[in-house]
Amino acid sequence: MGLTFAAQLAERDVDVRFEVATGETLAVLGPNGAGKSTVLSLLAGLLAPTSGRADLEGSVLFDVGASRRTLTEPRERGISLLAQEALLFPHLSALENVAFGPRSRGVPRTAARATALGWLERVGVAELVHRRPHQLSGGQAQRVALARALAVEPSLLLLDEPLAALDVSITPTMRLLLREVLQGRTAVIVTHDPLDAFLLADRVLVLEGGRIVESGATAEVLTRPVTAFGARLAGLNLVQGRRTRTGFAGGNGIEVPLADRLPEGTALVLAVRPAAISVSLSSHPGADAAVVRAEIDDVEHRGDLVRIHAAGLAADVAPADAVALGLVPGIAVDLRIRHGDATVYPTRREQQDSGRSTAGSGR
Amino acid sequence: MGLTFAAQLAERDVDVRFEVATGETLAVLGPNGAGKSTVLSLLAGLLAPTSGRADLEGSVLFDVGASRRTLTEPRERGISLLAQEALLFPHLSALENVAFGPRSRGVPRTAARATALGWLERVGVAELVHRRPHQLSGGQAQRVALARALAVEPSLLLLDEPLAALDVSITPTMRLLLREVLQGRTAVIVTHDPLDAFLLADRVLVLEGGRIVESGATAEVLTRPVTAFGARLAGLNLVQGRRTRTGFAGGNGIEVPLADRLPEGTALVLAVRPAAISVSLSSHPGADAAVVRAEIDDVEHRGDLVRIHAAGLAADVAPADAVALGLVPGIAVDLRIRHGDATVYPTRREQQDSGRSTAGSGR
Amino acid sequence: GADETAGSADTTAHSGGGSITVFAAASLKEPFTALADQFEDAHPGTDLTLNFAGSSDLATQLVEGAPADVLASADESTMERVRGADLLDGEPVTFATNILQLAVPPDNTAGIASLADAARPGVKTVVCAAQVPCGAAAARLQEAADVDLAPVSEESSVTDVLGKISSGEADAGLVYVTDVRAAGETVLGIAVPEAADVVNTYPVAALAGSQDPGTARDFVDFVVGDDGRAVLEAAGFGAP
Amino acid sequence: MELTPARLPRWILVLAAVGGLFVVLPLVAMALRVDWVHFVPLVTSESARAALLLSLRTSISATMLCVVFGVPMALVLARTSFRGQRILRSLVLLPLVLPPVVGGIALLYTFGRRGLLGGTLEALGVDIAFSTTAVVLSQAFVALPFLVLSLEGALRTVGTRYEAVGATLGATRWTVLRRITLPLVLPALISGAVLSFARALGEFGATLTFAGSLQGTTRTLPLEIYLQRETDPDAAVALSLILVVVAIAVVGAAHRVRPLGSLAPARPVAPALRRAVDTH
Amino acid sequence: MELTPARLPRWILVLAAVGGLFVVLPLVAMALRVDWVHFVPLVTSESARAALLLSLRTSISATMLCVVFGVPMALVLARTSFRGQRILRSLVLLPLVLPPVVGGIALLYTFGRRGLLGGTLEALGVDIAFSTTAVVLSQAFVALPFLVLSLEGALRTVGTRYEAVGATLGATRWTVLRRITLPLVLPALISGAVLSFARALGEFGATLTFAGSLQGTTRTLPLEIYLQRETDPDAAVALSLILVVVAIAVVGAAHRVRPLGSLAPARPVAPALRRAVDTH
Ligand SMILES: Nc1ncnc2c1ncn2[C@@H]1O[C@H](COP(=O)(O)OP(=O)(O)OP(=O)(O)O)[C@@H](O)[C@H]1O
Ligand SMILES: Nc1ncnc2c1ncn2[C@@H]1O[C@H](COP(=O)(O)OP(=O)(O)OP(=O)(O)O)[C@@H](O)[C@H]1O
Ligand SMILES: [Mg+2]
Ligand SMILES: [Mg+2]
Repeated sequence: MGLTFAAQLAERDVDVRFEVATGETLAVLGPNGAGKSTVLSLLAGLLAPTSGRADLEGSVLFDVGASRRTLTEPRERGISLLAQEALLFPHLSALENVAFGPRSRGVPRTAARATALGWLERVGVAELVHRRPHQLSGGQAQRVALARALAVEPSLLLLDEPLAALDVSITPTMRLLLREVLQGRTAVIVTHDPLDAFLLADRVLVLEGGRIVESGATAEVLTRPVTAFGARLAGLNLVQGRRTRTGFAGGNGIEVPLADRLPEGTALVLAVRPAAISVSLSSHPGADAAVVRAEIDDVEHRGDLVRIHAAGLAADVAPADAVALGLVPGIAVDLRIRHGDATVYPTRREQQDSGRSTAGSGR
Repeated sequence: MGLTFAAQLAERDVDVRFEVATGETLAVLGPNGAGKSTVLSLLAGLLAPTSGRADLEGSVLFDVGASRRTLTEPRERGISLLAQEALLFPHLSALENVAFGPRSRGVPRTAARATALGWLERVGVAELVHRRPHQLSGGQAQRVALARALAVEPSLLLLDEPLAALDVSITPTMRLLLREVLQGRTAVIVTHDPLDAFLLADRVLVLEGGRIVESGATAEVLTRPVTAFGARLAGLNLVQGRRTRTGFAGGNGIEVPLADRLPEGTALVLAVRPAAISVSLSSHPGADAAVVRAEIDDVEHRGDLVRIHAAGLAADVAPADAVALGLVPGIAVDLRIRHGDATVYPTRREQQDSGRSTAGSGR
Repeated sequence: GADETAGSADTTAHSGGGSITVFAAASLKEPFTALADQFEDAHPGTDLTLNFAGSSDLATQLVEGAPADVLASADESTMERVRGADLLDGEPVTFATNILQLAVPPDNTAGIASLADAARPGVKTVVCAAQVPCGAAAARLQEAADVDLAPVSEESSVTDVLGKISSGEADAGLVYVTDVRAAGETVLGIAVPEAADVVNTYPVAALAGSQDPGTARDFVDFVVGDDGRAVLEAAGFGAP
Repeated sequence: MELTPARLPRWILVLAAVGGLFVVLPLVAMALRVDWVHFVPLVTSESARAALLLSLRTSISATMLCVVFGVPMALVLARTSFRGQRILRSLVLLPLVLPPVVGGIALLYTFGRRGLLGGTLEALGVDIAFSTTAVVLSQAFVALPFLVLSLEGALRTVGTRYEAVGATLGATRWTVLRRITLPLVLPALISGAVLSFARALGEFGATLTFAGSLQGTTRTLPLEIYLQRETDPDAAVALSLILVVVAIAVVGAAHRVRPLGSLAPARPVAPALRRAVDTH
Repeated sequence: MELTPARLPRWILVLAAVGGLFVVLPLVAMALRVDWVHFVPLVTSESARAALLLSLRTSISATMLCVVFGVPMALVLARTSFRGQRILRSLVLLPLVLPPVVGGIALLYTFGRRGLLGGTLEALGVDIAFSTTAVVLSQAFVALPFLVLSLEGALRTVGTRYEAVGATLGATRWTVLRRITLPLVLPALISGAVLSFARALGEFGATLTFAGSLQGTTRTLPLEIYLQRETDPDAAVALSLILVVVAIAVVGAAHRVRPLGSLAPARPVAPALRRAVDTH
């Protein structure tokens, strides 16, 4: 049961297939234009696929093929969508916006308003109940929209960047709220923030160009990414390479001995945290570390640390060290990675090909 | 010269006054509904203040008072605004949207288009030039809007959450682009991301409820915040307290000896990073550390670390330690802060009162 | 239909006061309103409803089944159309005549004194279009007087001709005597001698579909009779 | 306070002023010609009063008919697509282009005793022609396009995004229509209804042909004006002023309705509501 | 493919069908009465052809006048605020409510020889009465409200946000108007112009009163129809069908214009443009 989804949308070049178990939360990540919002629209019934089929808890959401064309109406899908644009009804107050869902599902007016007020309080804008959408700031509108999506208690909850536009003082609270709400609820959430994925999702799906490029349990994908995008998400350096006779040989010259039994030539990736790379003007490779020599491409000052970009790697050094070493773009440095800090693993091709993950088991 | 701004807007309860030197970038931060976008709208000429005056490089933007009412028209202000909503012209292609500014300022059609194409390439959507706004994804639209705002080369650049809705794979590139663009340009940028402030801004202004509550050089505000919001921004724990005879006494019981000569009773704050607080089931206060005993309010799993909330403080511990100690909400623990890790400083009342910072000197 | 007439014939016997609808040409509004009042006074309990419109409108309405008892038309061709549709109860009777007159604005700036003056180049003359009765009459008058008017406009009704003249827009126009009289001081009438040969006749008839044929015939008689003659003469209509 | 973002070029104002004069001057010229001494007795005469009352009654009924049938028509034109929709939209415009007299003839051909539906209606015992019903039908016939077209345009402009949101929140088609679509286009609906009312109020040719001109039953104010003009053009103009005044009053009242109440101040949450939440 | 988000309740469709029939049936009834044997000679008669040509010429001129003056008027009503604006908006509606004949009288009182502007015009050597110009003026007078009102509504719906963005990008008032405001309301402008054209094409009463009726100069098709009706109502109905066909053709053509070109496929960047960038 749960959700099974497989759909193609030719005009946006999207072809995605996945499953979500009942009670599970799936995070969908990916670059702009990857097709994340498109997938949610297909689920919610705002777009019709070129072909494909989706079922939620045993009932068909859509089933479109050469000879058949079943499209359940949005309101009968039991799905609530927080779209990327807030799209609050301009003629209704914040309270009426949030009460709209419950009232549409038959809750009497007073009870629906009470529910709405409760949700507005939970997202922290209870004092704005009687404002119209055009009198709200961007973040306030986003919160009201979130409350509206949550107030309907659907079988499947779809959230498109629910925490975008929110300020730092409220996002932790909102994350906690979402975690509570998502408890035991089937949900798909789109986000650009890996922390959201970490805190809210059981599984992660990475889209790129309308196709799934990575998927799996959140911790797995975010600690052992196999794509550049996944690595960016996880804040890791990723080096593509191959199994040689002695171990791993990366594209940028890094070599790390390995003890596994993988056949020579297997495609591997090496992941390492920027803080685990030490930068020096020159160093001697020891038995326990790999060293790459490269020119610095860029130096980024990030408040309490300095990030050095070289050889496709990012390394974090203390500001004092950066000044002491005179790290500026153009000079050659040694980047040193202790073998113990590097994680090497296969690129899991089989998973990318199927684009299909095993159903999770609820949180 | 540069920008001086002082305005009240009664209906939104906003009263703000600040200055930006020529070539300087000011970051405006603050909770949702604080009045950040309102300030930008006042500057751009989309809103008229109840009273106040602003000058840019010696020419009046507005001057509204009991007896006078000067409001320069938006197009004559030499200000370009990236608003919080992309608001791309729906009837023009991405290219024409970006070329609109240059063409309005008299650049011939072909040259304007070339400029526009250049900017679209820089924000990474060159392949979408002929799409209409409704055919763009949320992040793609945001990038086109950014290109449109940058293409006009104004005397003052206003950016309202320029990096919102962008994916992790592009934000670093966009930050670099903005850093380049802001080089030597007078700019005000609104953001919810302290990293943007760190990387892009010379000075920071924190708004709350339509008033300035903190302001100063970026590093100063983000390493020595005096408000809860500032501390959230900086990722620091902030403890409000007072100077006692022996040192600092915090509201939650923390005591730290001080060597300064501040008078007893002075309002002080103590800042400490979550990673610098160690958590144990019980510990003995040493001479070099302060200990607070408290029940755990919440435990957050954040991938490679676990964040413990107790006594109004957040402490980060390794997942293995959290499991070993059995850290769950409700149990009592000792939070230990080494004196050396804590920074104690006055709350800088004088600055909050004036709400006025000294002009910076360009980067 | 015909059998309807038969069926309603015996209702006449005991109709002391019925109610009938009279369809009359718009130009008959004044005299017929007065006539209706007099008829109602003379036949207590009788109720008369008047429907005024252009003669051809009335014909169309009747042919399409409008319920009416009497038709008073401003020209014979209209009456013929109704008769052709087999809607008349008996023969139409002429109850009035009318002749054309030259109408000019009160100040007569163009100095018009005769039909020939109206044909001078530079004089703005308006007449009715040949399709409407007054236009047909005007054409015949021009023939009779051997004058060839070059009108700036061929209007669709007398009222439109009159409007052009009273507003001073046109210098002269051909309208009926009765219209000049009804217009009062807003236009000046100039008699055209040849007009006496071009007489327009107004027929009236009871209608076959009448619910109250007795009263309908009574009213026709009333219009044709002395009372009717007096009222119509006062309005400027000639005797048949 | 929001600014008028870009004021208009000056020559736009000049053109607008010329256009305004073109409409206003004839009205002024009319008012100047009115013989005010005879004005009051004229407009309070029994026939004038009867005609005005009839006009108001029928125009209001016609406007209601236009709303009842025009709103669904606009919805169908704007929200569905089917073969022949383009032609249907053109057809709806036609009462506008037909000279009203011809419109009246067409109505007679349809609803008259010898018309297309005449037999059916007679069998049902309904006799429409030359009754007040006929007046309402003529007015509705000529006024319907105004409502349909202005509403359809607004429906297209508003788009379907909010309706889609409503549907994902579980609203039925009817709820979406009632609580989202119609409120969003309410300003256009009102102005469409005002247009229809104005057109119905001024309707003359179709009424004369289809309904006749019987005092108190079918002789509306425009017909009364037409008849007056036969004998006394100045009186007709004076009567027209009444129409003008009525129209101004109705239009003014309609624009006073602020459908979105967008500027209403924020009210505090009602106490009853607070309690409902607390006991939740 | 985007879905129709919430299809319409069934009874809405029923009401729409009834409304549609109400408009279409009279047209069908008309078509049924046409004597097709005599149709062709009738509609190709010289007078009919002259009337049709004159109608097209004058209606197009009147529509152009409406656009030239109506667009500025709509802009002023929608984008500025001044004392008396409410009343002005009502006044613009009035040509709609005035029976056309009275409108013609009002025009006579204004532009006629003895009218308000008569002296001025005579001094300028302009003689409007009984000329084709008078026909165009009458048509523009009755058609102007359609353009102004439908455009004003669209301008208000579109709002000023995009104009504000344009202004901050440095566009002058005129650029904002030309490149943002007008393109955004182009669909409404086109449908307003179509409405005006249709109204001008069907205009009858004001023309008759103000301009007169002379073949080739002032006798437009509606006037020709009216005259035909005096002798042969069925011929008048047949002529009306021509009006109907012309109107359908114009409306159909106008709706074919896809102003936003929204469904145009994305084209690759023109090579010339690419080069311009490369040498930058
Ligand atoms: N209405 C549309 N017509 C055609 N193409 C569209 C339309 N909307 C989006 N697209 C395209 O489809 C692709 C997927 O868009 P989608 O909105 O799903 O991206 P996304 O992953 O949500 O991106 P973002 O992170 O920017 O929100 C993009 O390349 C986009 O340009
Ligand atoms: N049109 C309006 N009318 C009245 N009040 C408004 C309007 N727009 C915004 N406000 C209110 O003014 C205050 C400031 O809004 P503003 O948009 O400047 O906030 P902001 O700091 O940009 O917030 P965010 O981070 O959510 O974008 C808020 O309390 C908001 O509710
Ligand atoms: Mg998206
Ligand atoms: Mg904002």
